[in-house]
Amino acid sequence: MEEVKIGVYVCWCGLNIAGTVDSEEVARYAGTLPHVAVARDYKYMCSDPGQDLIKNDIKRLGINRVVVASCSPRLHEPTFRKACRDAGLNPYLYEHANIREHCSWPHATDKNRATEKAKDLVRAAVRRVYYQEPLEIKEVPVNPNVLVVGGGIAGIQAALDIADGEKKVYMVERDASIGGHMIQLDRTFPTLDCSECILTPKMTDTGHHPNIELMTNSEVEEVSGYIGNFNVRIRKKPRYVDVDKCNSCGECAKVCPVEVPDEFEMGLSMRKAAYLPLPQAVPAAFAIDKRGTAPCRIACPAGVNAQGYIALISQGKFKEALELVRRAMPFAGVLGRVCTHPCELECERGKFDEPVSIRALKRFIADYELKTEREKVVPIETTKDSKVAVIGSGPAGLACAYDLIREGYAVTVFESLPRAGGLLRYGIPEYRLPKEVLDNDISYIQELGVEIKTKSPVEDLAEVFNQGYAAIFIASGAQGSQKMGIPGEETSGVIHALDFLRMVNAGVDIKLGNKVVVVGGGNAAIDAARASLRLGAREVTVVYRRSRDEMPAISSEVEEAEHEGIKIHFLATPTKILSRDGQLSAIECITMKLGEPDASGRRRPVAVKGTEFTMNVDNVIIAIGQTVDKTALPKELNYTSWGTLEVDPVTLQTHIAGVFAGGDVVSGPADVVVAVAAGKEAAISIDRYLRGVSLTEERQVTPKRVENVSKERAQLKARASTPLLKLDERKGSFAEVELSFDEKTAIEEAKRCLNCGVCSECLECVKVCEQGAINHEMQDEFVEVEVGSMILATGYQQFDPSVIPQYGYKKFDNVLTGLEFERITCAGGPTQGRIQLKDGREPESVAIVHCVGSRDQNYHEYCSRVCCMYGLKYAELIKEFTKAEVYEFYIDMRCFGEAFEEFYKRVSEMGVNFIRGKVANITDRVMGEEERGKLIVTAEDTLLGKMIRVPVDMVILCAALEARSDAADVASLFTIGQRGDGFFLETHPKLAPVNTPTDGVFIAGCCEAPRDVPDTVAQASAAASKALSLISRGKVTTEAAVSYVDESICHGCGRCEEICTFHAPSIIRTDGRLVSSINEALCKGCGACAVVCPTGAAQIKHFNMQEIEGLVDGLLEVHRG
Amino acid sequence: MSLEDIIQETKTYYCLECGKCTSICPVARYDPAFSPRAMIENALLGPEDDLVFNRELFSCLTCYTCQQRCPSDVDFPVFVRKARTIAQDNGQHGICAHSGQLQSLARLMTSPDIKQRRLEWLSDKYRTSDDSDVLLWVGCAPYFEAIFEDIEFRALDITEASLKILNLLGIEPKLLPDEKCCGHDVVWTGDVETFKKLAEHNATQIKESGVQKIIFSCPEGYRTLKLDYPNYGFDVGCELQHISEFLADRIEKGGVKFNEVKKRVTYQDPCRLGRHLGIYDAPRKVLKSIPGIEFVEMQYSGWDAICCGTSAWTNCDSYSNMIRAERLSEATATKAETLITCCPKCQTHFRCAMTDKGKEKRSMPSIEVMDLANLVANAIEEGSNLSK
Amino acid sequence: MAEFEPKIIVFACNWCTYAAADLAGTSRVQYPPNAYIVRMMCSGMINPSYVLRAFEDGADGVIVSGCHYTDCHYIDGPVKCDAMFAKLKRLVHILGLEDERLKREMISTSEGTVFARVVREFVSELKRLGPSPFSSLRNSRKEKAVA
Amino acid sequence: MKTISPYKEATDVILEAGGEPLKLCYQCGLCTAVCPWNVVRSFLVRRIMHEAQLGVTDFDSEDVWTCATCRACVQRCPRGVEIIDVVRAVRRVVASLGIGVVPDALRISAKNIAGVGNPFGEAPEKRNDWAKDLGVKEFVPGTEILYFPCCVPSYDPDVKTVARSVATIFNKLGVDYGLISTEARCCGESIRKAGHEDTFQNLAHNNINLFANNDVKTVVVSSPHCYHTFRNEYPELGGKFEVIHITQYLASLIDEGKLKFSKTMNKKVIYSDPCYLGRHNNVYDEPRKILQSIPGLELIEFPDARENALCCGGGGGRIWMDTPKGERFSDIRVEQAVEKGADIIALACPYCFLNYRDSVLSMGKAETMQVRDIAELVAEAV
Repeated sequence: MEEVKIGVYVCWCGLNIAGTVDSEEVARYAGTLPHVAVARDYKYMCSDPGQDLIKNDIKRLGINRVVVASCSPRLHEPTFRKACRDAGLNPYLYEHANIREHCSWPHATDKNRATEKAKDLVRAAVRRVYYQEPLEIKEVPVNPNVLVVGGGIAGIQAALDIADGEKKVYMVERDASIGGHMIQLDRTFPTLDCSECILTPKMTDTGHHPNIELMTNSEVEEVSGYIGNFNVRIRKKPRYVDVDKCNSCGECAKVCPVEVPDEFEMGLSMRKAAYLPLPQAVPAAFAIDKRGTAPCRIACPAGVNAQGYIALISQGKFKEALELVRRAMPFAGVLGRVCTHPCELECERGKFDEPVSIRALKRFIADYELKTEREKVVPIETTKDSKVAVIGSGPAGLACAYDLIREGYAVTVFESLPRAGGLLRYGIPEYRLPKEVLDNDISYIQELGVEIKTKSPVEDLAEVFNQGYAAIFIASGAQGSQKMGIPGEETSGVIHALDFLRMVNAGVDIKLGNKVVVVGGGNAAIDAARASLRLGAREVTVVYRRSRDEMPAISSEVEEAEHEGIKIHFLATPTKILSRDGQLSAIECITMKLGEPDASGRRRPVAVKGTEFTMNVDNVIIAIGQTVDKTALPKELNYTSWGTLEVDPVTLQTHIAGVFAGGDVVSGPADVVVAVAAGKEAAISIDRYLRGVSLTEERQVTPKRVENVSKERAQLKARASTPLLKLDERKGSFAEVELSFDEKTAIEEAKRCLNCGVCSECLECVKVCEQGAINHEMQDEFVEVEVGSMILATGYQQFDPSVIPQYGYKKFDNVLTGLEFERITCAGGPTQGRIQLKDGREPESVAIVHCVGSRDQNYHEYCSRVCCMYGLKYAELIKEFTKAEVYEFYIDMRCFGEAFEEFYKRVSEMGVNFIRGKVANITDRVMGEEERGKLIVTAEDTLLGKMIRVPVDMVILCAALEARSDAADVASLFTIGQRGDGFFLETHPKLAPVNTPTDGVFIAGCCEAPRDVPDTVAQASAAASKALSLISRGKVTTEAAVSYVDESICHGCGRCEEICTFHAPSIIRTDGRLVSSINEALCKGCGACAVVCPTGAAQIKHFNMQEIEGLVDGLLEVHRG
Repeated sequence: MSLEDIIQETKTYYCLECGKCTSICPVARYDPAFSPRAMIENALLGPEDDLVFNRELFSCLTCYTCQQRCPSDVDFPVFVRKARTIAQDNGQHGICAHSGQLQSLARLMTSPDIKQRRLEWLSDKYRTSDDSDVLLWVGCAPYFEAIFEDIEFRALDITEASLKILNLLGIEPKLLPDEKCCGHDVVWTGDVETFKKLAEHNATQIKESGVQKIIFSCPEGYRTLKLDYPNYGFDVGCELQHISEFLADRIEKGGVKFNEVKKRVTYQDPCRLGRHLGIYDAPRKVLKSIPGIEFVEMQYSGWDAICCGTSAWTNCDSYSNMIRAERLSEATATKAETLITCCPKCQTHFRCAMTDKGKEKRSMPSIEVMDLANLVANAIEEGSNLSK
Repeated sequence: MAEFEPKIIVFACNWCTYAAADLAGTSRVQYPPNAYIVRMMCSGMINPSYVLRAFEDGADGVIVSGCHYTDCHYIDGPVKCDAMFAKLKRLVHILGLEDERLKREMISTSEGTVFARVVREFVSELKRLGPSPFSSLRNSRKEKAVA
Repeated sequence: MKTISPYKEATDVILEAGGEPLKLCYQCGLCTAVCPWNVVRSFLVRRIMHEAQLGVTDFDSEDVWTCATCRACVQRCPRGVEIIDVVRAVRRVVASLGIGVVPDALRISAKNIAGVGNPFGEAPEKRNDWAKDLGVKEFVPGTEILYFPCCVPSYDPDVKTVARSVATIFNKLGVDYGLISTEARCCGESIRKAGHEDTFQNLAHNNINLFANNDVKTVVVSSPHCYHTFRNEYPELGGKFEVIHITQYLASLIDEGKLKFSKTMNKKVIYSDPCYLGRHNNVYDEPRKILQSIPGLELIEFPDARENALCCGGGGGRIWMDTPKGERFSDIRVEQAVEKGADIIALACPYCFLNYRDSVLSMGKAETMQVRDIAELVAEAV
């Protein structure tokens, strides 16, 4: 290594240094230090002659290390480094001693010690420079594309500036339209020009600019890379409207049945789920607001879109509603009556007051059709050439047939009994499910083209295939009855529920005795009991072995049964059936108690010894369950241990290809809706099977359940209950007990729906959209873009004043936030610009409260900067358009901008009252007459030194601008910092206001701090020019003082990788050894890695251990070999 | 001292250039650039700088494997150690692991004016006595404790365990409040100046304390006081014993009772205890006398044992990590649950290696590492025979 | 004999504390010249060994200072510094150094006066404490000094 | 034209007490506006702060003694000014440097406290007489809990019931507790706020030593004022023991299921948050929890409750000074309670107890409106 020759240059800085520090003496001393070849002092080292001293010495004396002792390196280090470079010396062989800011100035009072300290500093610098090494300055190319995040005024301005500079811009906006907060504003202070008028043109430019690729409904997912070379992954959320096709005619919104608060109008008015984000929306296209699938719809086994048809009912569109039900399944009338409605259990409204009567509403639209005569259905012509056979015409079979025929298959249903419907017809008594209703649902299916062959049992599947059917669905139900296996079960007078109900429904005339005991707790038991009553039995008792909670029957049914006088004997089970001379006489039961829960989760009943008791009876009806009747089924099939058909749980295919089975025959006795679901599942399998595609692949599509449904606007309203047939009219008659809603009730009830998913997917909009622009199937889409720089303009959010309870926001109608008032004064707003109270009156007095959430350490310590001015603006407008008195409650008036003070003056001239004092309370607790009906604002008028109570009609809270709640996520996504208040941190508050620690990422607008429009625009342009200058430079030099790893010492422990915030180090394998390697482009040179490195392999260039320890030794005048 | 003197002192000139040293050297096995033989050749043929400015000078583990194999009994480790002194005088400090903190600590301790707070961990759980004639050497444990928390290593556990053992065996030892670093690491990195100061301080302290016997839980301290202090003319003038030797004796005498410990363990011979001082049997004897302990040897054990891969807080590069990896996989190969050692350093290095961070999947085997003292302290039964 | 003048090393991050010291200077706030500032890029860059080195070299007190948590130029340097400092503090405690001699500060760009105050107070505190227990080391080194 | 106060050192003391935050006051007047006094008469807190900032405090003004230290202002101050500390400092100056006048009523109580360790001038050795017939043991090292009733329940015949109720409950539940010997003195919280710092220091040290010597680990107190000073002020003086307010303790017993209620009282009860339990120490839920778990009791709330609760007027030494009729906060509260249709005003502070009791009496509401400490209600219901 060449001999080290250090040149030391001590500056006087006029008298700034020399006035205190004896620069000559320092220079002289420096000359005595080891390796110092030359030491000079000079009046102004930073002047050209000063710099020339250095250059010449480098050239002539071969100086190869330079120390300058002058002002702070933060000021002139770059200057002298450049000097070195100009003279051909590597700028990193330079050390700076700060003898002005750190010595002459703060120690002006002690010249001697100041001089001594200066010597120490110089000595240290000399020691350090000795160890310095030349560093190579690297350059990387810059990708000319720019990403702008946020479509508010800041983003728009920045994007346009760059795009006009002929550079490509990707703009990512989270909402459906750009415009941000500014487009919500009515007018902008102090000139009062309307912000729509000035912003809209910019928005349209942005939308149409050839160099701007606008991505609305989009969010940045992932950022990688470094300055000049970023890779950005963007998620485009579906708009469900094709922006290019939509001509914003608005038909979709007209027919849309769902109303939600309009965010753009600050919730002061409502909008539809299909909506135009704002009148001047860019892109000028409607959007559909989907927040996920409603829980009711997810809960429905048959996947009926409950929210959808309820929404339509609420609009009086009953036919359309029924259509929507039938998109899922054909049994509106049936399930509208007998469904166990799992949807209602999940209904979000239930968490607020009571669930919506979903089932009854479905029934209503079905009945409505019956009432109003449905016109004949046009049969579906078969488009597929394979035929399908369905065995059994119960809910499962018909549901399957229904789906298949709509797929274009020819379907034949084989039914062994004389009429179609299975259990629906033969299991459920008329008073619950009138035959006409069932017939209507079935005839609908038949009219579509499904052929139903009754009285045609199927013994042999091969036979069916031979008839040319390509696939078979077996849904023959569970016809057999479960035996109790107790003595006397065969006695005459004992009958099984299914047989009993079959006879009842077939109209067979049955004679029952007076006393009937029904055994069991399911729907069949209740049906049998209530039927017996109608057949004349006097005393009907249901015996159930568990308690009411475990009872499987529909609870409303149970209640009705009891209501009709049926007794239910819980926790008892028959032990034997007694008969006198062959005639059934009594039944002996034993009391049970509940033990441990069994497999089904229900607590298993156990008999209590010696608690037998007997009841005299004439008939016993046993309803303890149904079984699959194998004798009625084709031979070829396999069975489970439960005696049900064995099928693949997902595809429902039996062990025979092309033969599927579902419904009770597979599941054992279950709800109708479950059977329907099975039928639909089978239809999917059969279709896949016949098309020859995999039965399983991506079959389960689980819809995303909507999260946190807002109940803010819901009013308590009890659930409408269906009218019931009078008790005395029920005796001996099978007339239907539950009756239908009238139209008014139905609509009212439907209006209770919270529209959880917002868009209900009723698809009315699709019908009316002539452009065919709407597509409800749209999915998330991901795009990757490469950019060289990024501008964050993510804006702010308004502070929520309701966290200050004393101000009564959300409690009092007429306490408004600034943005709300903006909408009120806006001609296009909910009140067409008329300043009015909630009740429509014009306010007689208005209070404007400053610093709400600002300048208050309990909320935000900072000043929000715009409130004083917009407060004045409101006063202006109120004065201009109303006769109201206006009171401005302020702490300090801050009117610093151009024409601000003049505006203040103008408003004062209008006779606005200014009260200096922070408002304590806003209350409706009045004292005395003049306060009645007003809101009272209390504060101290600090100038009068008096407490005052000001009664007003309206209060406007100048709420703080605060960092967006997700600012932290954004910050970490782009690895930039945040201030304590959450706003993004700039590199330097004065000299680098739009830069961030991550080079190539710039910030503009209110995401950096609260500011008004002009400042925002200025800052946006600043950010744009930063990006442009980066682009026009075309390349960037990366930080040279970065960390490096001495591979020969490193053992790849990965501690550096773990601690680095910028992901610069990574562990790699080179010739079999694990070592860390630094991506210099990512490294910021913060040095954290070197601190945690156990081996000393990781070091920071220009800050390595030798240099620093040398410096320390030097400062303390310690010498080491 | 010049290189010439060193050559004389360590009989380097007897070197036959046979290369046994290099072939057996654990470092050389991985690091192609490292060769004891070559170094000696350099030293003999000069120039001096080739040796002194050779970074590899600080890669030697001074594990004594080579010396044992050397047909002409060249004391390479001592040769290296002295050569390092010359290097130091020439401003070559080698690569200090942990950014030289530990060397720094040693130097700081040489200040006569400090009042250490090295015994704050001592709780009334333990019995000590100032007029005891047995001294328990605490060593650098308190400092390691502070430095190595992030690798979950509590060096003081070992000290406390040793103290517990002594107590249970009826000894209330003395602990020196102003004991200082024994100087092992500085002397082996060639900083003799610092070493002398420390040695002098400790020697006087010990003399003044008037103890008859010092018990070590740290082989390095043991070695340093036993061999290096006298070499540099500091005599501590009393019996020195490693805790394992002490235990072995007591077990010999009988009466030490152990509870059963169901464990399959293997044992790492620390270089200092093993090759430096030839103590191989004592620890094994202790292990075997604990009921339930199933003792298995590693492939290389006793005088063949492989070093834990680094020493005296110098070079800890990837080769040194490979040595550790190799040793640990030997240990795991024995199917032992626990790797027993009786040197805090071995434990530090093994644990460090096993807590390596980073995304890349590492091939570092993992096994519980435990000091003999801890194992014994847990096993030894209250009220074991207290009779001498 | 002259009054004891403690020597102080301040490890200061470039962006906040160093700048604060500059500010103190430019606004001519006076403080005793006992403190020497070592400019680090980030308080997270300060290696414990530097501090130990300073004490070896006979510093009577050391201040480790950087940005407040929220305005770190490297986002989370102060947090890393805290971790290092906690460890270091334990170490020097065992060594027998008076806790007062090692300080952790957070001084931001705008807090020039704070910087001056901290130094002033530290100097008087150290005068009270007298020379560091390690100062003798320094002298021994100075003797060894080779110019 | 006001001249800067001649008492430089005095005003410095105040600035010092206010510390940095006082300098931060930007005169927004929120303190005045939230101050309960301004419901009944004008009291410009903001001005006192400003005077303190400028060192022009008017030591003769009666305003020096007005503040009831209810903390409503501190709680909402946008600049975090510790207003109470400033007021305390002003009073300290008057009391110690003898500038201005200390109100007579206060001077007497102060004398008593300094002399015999209680504001009533009662004999110290009578301190535990309230418990005579209850078989309460004296606290000895090892006893789990020290019950410290506060001077008022200890001496005031009408308020004794509060302490006695606690004893009854503890006896019923077999709590291991005791009373400290009669060397105990007033906790000193209020007299300190009234500016008598030295007195406070003496009391505190006396109690701290007494507790320490008896190896006291846990103290249960009836007064939020004792609670406050024990918890937040004694530690600095070396008093290290756990402090629990009786409502917290009872609430925890309810949680553990140890405290159960047999008796139902079908009454509407309204709870008044004591400033020193609520705003000063953020205890709001435990008292309510207790009341809600007493069968039959229906808990209703004042229009201003919890953080916004209206002070009874007894804090900061006000309890010893007389407040003219028409300016008594407790009167307003009683009115509100009546409007709300409450039968009982439930309290958790002896000072509140005194004030509310006087209010109902002077307002002739004693028949219709009960004033009860929560402990009393509990004792009655167990």
